[in-house]
Amino acid sequence: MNDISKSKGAWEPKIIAFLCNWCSYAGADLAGVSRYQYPPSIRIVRVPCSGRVSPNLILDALRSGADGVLVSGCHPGDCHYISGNYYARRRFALLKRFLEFVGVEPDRVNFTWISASEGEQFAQVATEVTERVRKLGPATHLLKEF
Amino acid sequence: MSTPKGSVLVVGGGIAGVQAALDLADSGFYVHLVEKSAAIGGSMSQLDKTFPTNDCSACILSPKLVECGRHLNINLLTLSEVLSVDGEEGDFQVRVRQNPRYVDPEKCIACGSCAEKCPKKVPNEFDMGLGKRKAIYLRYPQAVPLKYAIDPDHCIYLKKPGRCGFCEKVCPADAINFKDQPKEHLLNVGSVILALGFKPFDPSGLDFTGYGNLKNVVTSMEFERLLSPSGPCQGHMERPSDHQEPKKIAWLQCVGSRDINRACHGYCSSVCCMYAIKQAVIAREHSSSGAVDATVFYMDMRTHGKGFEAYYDRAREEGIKFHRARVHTVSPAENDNLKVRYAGENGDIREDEFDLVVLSVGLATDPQVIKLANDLGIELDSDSFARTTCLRPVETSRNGVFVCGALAEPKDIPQSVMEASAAALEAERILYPSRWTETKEKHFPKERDVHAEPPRIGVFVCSCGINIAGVVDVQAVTDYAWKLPGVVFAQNNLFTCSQDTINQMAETIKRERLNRVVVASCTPRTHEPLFQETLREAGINKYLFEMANIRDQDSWVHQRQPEAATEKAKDLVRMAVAKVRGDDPLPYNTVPVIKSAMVIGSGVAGLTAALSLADQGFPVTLVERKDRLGGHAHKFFRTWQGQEMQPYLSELVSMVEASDLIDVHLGTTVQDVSGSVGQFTSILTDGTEVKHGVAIVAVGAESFKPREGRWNYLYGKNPNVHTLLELDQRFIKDDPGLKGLNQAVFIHCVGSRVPERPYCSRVCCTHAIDQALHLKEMNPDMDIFMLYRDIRTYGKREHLYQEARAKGIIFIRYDLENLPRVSEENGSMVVKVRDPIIDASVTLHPDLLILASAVRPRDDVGGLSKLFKCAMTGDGFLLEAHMKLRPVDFATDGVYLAGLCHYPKPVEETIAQAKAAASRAGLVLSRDAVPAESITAVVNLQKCTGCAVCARVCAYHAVNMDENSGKAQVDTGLCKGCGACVAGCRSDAITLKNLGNEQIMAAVEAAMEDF
Amino acid sequence: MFYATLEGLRRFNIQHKFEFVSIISLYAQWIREGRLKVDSSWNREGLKFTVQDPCKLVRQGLGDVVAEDLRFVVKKVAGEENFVDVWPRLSNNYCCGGGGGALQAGFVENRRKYGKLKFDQLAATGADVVITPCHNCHSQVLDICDFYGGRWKTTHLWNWLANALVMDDSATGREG
Amino acid sequence: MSTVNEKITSEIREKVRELLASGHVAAFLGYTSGSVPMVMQPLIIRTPEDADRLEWNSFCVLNLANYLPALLKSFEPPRRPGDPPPEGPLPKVGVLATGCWSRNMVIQVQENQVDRDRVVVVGISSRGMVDRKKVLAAVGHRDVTAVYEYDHSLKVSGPGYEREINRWDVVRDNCRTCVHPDPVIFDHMIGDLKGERDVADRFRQVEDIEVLAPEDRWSWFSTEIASCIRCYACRNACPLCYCPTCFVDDSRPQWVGKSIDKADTAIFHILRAYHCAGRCTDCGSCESACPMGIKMRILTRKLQKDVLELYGAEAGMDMQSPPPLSTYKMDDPQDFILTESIKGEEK
Amino acid sequence: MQENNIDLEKIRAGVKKKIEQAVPEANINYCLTCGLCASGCPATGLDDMDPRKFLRMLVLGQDEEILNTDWIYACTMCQRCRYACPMGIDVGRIVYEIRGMRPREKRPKNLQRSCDLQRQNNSTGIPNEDFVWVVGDVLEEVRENEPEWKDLQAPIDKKGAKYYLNQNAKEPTVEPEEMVPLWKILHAADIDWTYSSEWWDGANYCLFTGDPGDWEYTVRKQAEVVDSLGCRYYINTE
Repeated sequence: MNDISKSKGAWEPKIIAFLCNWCSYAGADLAGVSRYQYPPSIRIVRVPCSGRVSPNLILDALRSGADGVLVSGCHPGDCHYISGNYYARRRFALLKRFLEFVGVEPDRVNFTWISASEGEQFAQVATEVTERVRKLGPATHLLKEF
Repeated sequence: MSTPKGSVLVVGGGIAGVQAALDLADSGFYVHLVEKSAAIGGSMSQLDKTFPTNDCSACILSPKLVECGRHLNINLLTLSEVLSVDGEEGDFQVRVRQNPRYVDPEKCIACGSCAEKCPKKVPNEFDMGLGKRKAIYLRYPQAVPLKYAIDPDHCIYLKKPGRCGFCEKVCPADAINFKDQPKEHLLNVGSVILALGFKPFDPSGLDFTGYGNLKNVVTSMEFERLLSPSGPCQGHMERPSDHQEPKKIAWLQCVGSRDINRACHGYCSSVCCMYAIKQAVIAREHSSSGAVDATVFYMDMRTHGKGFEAYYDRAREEGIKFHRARVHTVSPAENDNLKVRYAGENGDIREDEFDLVVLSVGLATDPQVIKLANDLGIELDSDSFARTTCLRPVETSRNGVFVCGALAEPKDIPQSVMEASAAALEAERILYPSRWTETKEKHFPKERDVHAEPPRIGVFVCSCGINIAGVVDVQAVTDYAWKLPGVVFAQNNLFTCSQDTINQMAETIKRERLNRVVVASCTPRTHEPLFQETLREAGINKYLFEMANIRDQDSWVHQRQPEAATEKAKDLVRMAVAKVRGDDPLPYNTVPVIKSAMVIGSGVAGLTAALSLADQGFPVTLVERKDRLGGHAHKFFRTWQGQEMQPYLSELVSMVEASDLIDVHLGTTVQDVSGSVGQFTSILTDGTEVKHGVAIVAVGAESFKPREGRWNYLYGKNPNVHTLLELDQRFIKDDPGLKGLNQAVFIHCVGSRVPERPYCSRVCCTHAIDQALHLKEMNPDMDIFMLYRDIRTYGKREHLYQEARAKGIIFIRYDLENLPRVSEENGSMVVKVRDPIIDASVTLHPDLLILASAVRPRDDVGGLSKLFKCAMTGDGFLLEAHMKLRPVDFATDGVYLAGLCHYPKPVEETIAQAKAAASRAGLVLSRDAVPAESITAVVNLQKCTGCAVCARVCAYHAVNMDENSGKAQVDTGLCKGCGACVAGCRSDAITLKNLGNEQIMAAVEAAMEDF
Repeated sequence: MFYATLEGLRRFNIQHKFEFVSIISLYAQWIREGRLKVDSSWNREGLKFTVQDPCKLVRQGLGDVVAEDLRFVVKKVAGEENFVDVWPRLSNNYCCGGGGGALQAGFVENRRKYGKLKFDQLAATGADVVITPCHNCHSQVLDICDFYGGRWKTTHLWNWLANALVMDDSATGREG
Repeated sequence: MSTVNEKITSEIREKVRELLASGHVAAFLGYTSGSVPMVMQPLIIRTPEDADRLEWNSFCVLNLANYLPALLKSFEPPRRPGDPPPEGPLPKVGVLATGCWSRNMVIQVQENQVDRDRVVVVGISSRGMVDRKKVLAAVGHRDVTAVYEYDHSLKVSGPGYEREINRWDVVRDNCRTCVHPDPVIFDHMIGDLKGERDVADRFRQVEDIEVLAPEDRWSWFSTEIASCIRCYACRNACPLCYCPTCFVDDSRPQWVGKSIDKADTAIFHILRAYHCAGRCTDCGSCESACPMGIKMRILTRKLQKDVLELYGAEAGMDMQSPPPLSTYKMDDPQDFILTESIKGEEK
Repeated sequence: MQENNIDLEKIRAGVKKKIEQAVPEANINYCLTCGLCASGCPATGLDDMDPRKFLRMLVLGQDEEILNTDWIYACTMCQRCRYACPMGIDVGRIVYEIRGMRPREKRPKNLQRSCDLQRQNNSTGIPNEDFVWVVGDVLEEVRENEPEWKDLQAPIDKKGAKYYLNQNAKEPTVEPEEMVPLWKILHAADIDWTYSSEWWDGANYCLFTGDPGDWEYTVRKQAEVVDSLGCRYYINTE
């Protein structure tokens, strides 16, 4: 499947987005409610909190064939679970630097804060991330050859 | 009074009535909900979208209606009217007549065969007569109850028995009953809540609007129906004359409002400015090209609610045009178009042509309601709204009878919902000794043990009218779902959340022995609970369920890429199926409730909330940061209706002080909060540890002091420059210095609606005008000038504006490009402002300059919001759980808000909101236990190393290390299911039930399979 | 001017025994009662008629009722299909610009500018005949038609009504 | 005149003999020499008599903390799940600890793998351990039959040659850049504390890679791990890796495949390193243990650098400080957050 | 455009107050400045004025401008503004009052003359005898020339007639034959009607000068005449 999609001229990136239920997922809903349009490249996985997202899951997404990963949580201070995004912020900061260190392009793995009221921002982020990943082309480094 | 009755009559099944009914029924009272039409939902169900969130009205309302319709403790009486109410508070005898439905609701399966065959077409009142329905009909597709009814005025058979009768012949359920008779119910209730709503103003009498003569002039309510997917043109937005999509639309504001000449409605209808902007925004979205040219003609733009001004700003940025001009006459043009002539502020005459003109009609009381109110002995005011007062905002003239929603004054949905909860509170206050005496309990069937079964997954794909089906090929998605592993059933539904589909789903689960269910529709954030309950009713655990969000996150965001959206929908369904396969049945956990409350802040909101709870026997800890009770109200002179604040405040304070149940902590703030709904523990700065089941945040706001910068206007520099509250304090003191003044100038919007504080402070227009009137009373010869941007005396406050003008107070408009200039010349103040009408500079010489400065959020709200894990708006006010339907709840369970920390509001709204918060808090406090999280963390002891990362990162102290085994263990009562522990664990030894790594990975992998 | 008397009686509280009525109402009443018999068959060419609603009679006088009476009479006289209505109309119709003493006051340029709206409105109907049941309206409509180059004929109602009368013996007292 | 290491060895023997003789500890974990030059073996002794078998030199490269939990456990009575913990005080064990090993012990205590009360730490300030592979390289990979260690040089001999090498030249990279040679916890100290070492360019190795272009970094990384045979020696040598089921061995969920797929190998190394984030003391055991000579230490070193840069924390320096990934500050850096960086750009 | 500066030490607004005294329901203050009137008024823009601006100037006390503008004669007092004004403000009435505040000599000459003549009898000033003569003359002519109308009537001062008919002075003055169609219609309908030989004019320009005294006088005279004839209906012909 991947090869086919890659061989096509119109390659479209596929991006897995882990969104926290309370802010970013709601923000993504608001984008819809407000009809902000963005590219259909994002597949959203609803998680309770950005603090639920382990580096393993991010790597797994890349391994499974995602060209990009987006993890988004509540803004600092807004976490529905008090501090989940603070822990996540440390985990992600290290992971992002580390993945870049081993040669994963900086734009592959993205983290954002999007609140429940930021529908427009979500659409912007979805567009921005898609564009960044599109520029990089398909991700192959950590892709598992099944 | 002897023991009161434990039941309440709610009259009117709109959003206010439904909310009041739900609040009461959920806190221990039996409710009779009387609705005159065949289904509940009221006006809100007719709306397409709601402002300022653009939520689909039916979508957000539907779960509440369904809940109401299914509630064990709500007796829904549709097609019914109240005949009489006798007796008194605590013990009313009510006669209700229920008109025949001619369809047996027990038997009707809402299959629609009857309506299909019915030969009689009649104008559909739900569509404002724009479309047709049959003589046997459903009020609307998501109607609750979802039962057909025969309209006796049009049914051929009922008019002439022997003729027609097709419905009876085709009904597969044998549900038609032509012999149905009116029934009279005698109800014995303790209290009555009137939520009779409004009727849109009928502009037929206003010939100059062209309504009734020019086909393409429609009312706003008609336009809602034209926009609505369930409306006469399936949401494709057609204009009446030729069914073409209008490309250029005008909205004319204040039709039937602020008009004492032709409409005889001097009040402002409060909601029309916002709904017009909303309609303009939505019309642009609806249009196939996205290029609707939208123009709003208005007098004052009244975007005074939370998030409204930003919505207005955005609409302007998006290119929606706003002309400050009332239009005399709409004229016909070629091709059934419409010509609108209007005057610029300087008198320039312009003319523009439109495809469609929408009249933003106001809200009025239905003449039938006026009659009912008279029959019930409820006083109405001169505008025919129920008479209430600022200090008793939901009380009618009859004891024990309360009012909420637009019946008391035109208002928007959140305000109606707030009042509904407040009215419920008033009833609870009377009836609390009889809580749980007349209620019934819900029993679900025993759940089937599905552990041993292989997955049998059912997939329900929703069209959501055209919300989804208009973009996504739902049939293709349904066909695709059939092919997924484990799927044994798939089906497409028009509205999956409609009651018939829900019932059908339950049947399907049983029939097909489904043990996992996926619904592909809107967002789980609103609809998951509804579908989960359906699973329970069908006898399987509610956690064997997933949703695929193919609307908010698909069809709505890829409107112009139907193919890609369809592929995405398939992916989302595949992901949900992959995820649901791993779902296990989970236990239904509960948390015992500490039956006491903490109220933070002792302004009018806090005092009211505390008293409202204490009155029902719940202990309250009242925490006040200052060293006296009362908050800002000490500085506040009177309500706009003229009730003086100080005596009222003293009374409140003394009642609180006298209450045995209220424990007051002055000079204290909250330092730390732990726990969650039912079981909070708070530490106060005075060292007290408070255990409480709920909390109400009512910390108020501040008045903006324009000491520096652009809005200074000599404030703090000239002793005769005051803010509104400072002038109030002089009024309270009856300052003799205010007598004999020659000229006063008020400047409105000082620090509001400006780039750094873009919201409207809502209260200042009314407050300033009331002050001007008071000054005028003291000094009849004085000249008073109000320099304003838009006068926002919404609702009945408009009368005050009118009175002010009548008394010669002069209003001069300014805008941000032409600010008033204030200077000091020879020790006296000089104000220069431009009058836009005569285009002249006006020089004023006030000896009193009043700045209607902004209400700004308090800086410490942020800290408090963090303590309670509540969100804040960009403006710095606290953010409720849902702007429309949960206006006093926080997203955090068991925490509520009231008063100015939510948004600037006048005292009547503060009182109503405080009572609403108390009512919502009562939902928890009235119970011994509340449901707790079921999706909790669980430890795999084989994998656990006991390293305690999980315990370290848990914000709820829900994970700790077992002393015996040294391994992690989870206190499910405390666990909120956030998963911080799961992500922190290197050993994969702790996971979330139904949200384990394996399941998430399955979803991720499924997403990638066929992308 | 209807209003001058109507409002004069009212405003100055002038006691009187008579009832103050409009000839237009009476025309309509008499036609409805059969006292006046009219026939539009004369209008074989299909001359299109429209009307001017005099402010003093309609908006300030008897309102939409009399304006509808006016249309009723015109339709009877000229044929239903030959009537073209204006917009705005009835009580909301524009003043012709000749009222209020404008024809006498002497500000001719202003009066004609004022009348431009009326001219455009009437021209838009494409009517051949504009019925002006008021003398001021008549003069002004005549003038603006002339000034702005209109092609219609400006007339009172009575000419057409008299012309369309169907005479029978009982009504006219005419012999044989 | 004896060498420093000889002196240390004799002091160790004396101290351990005393500890065992007094019954203060039931066993002692130290080092002894093996049959192969330059390979020291961890040794557990239980009697005072065996103390003389203990030795100390520059080849004690394996982190003794790695063996400590199992040793402690060996003195616990067998228990089934749910059994109460054994009553009464359990026997103590003694262990040698340099800077990094002691820091690992701190982490083991924080992570409940080691009961501090049952451990008697005999501290040694590390002079830096020698990298056998460097020695071999220095002698051109000829057979080495004997190595004699002076304080500042090594005399390496083999068939037909003998060579003296500057010791510091062949000290392991991790030790050369180590700033914490002193044990952070100890009950007895052999020799003196040396204090923090002043190291310029501590993270030079990491920085050299950081400056590369992404594709060059990937090329470096994939080349470096290309020879990995997934023997997990690195993991096994690491005192931080004690999960009963390592993620590489898990089948539910299966994070990585079991084969030598290059993506799987990459993910193994990434996750292995990441699991050490904020915990790794750069003891070098992993690299020392790798049969293929993969320099995986640089991966953990990178994380060490970032944890220090971002959160000012170094693993195991202090019993009271929580592990950096189990805590947070409100104002932790967040430039990497896209929405924040966009905001930043706008400003 | 010249900078217009209004200094408001104290608002006098004498004109507004005067109007308010005369017409308590004038509601000038109620104006919301919404511009509806301006958009519906054909006189908007004439003399750089419109109804809203006019009200605004009254409110802000621009009395001199108000009293001097000839816009009060551009406004036809048609009340179309009032018809739809949300506040029901009657600009026509206000204009009437202000017209009345103008000294007679400063009012438009012809307009004032029409009223003055009206006060004497009719707006064109033709003597009553002439009117009586013209009616008789025209009637005779019709009877003679049109045999089918030989019984046509045009009674004057017929006591007890059921209908009293007034007559715009224009016809007897300049186009007497224009009176005939109406006589015929009345005849065809078999109506018992009469003219009066006094106060017979159907127009009344005293309404437009702003002088209530003149207006009242003329209407009162008309009413007296009709009542003295004992007619049940007073038909106005326009």
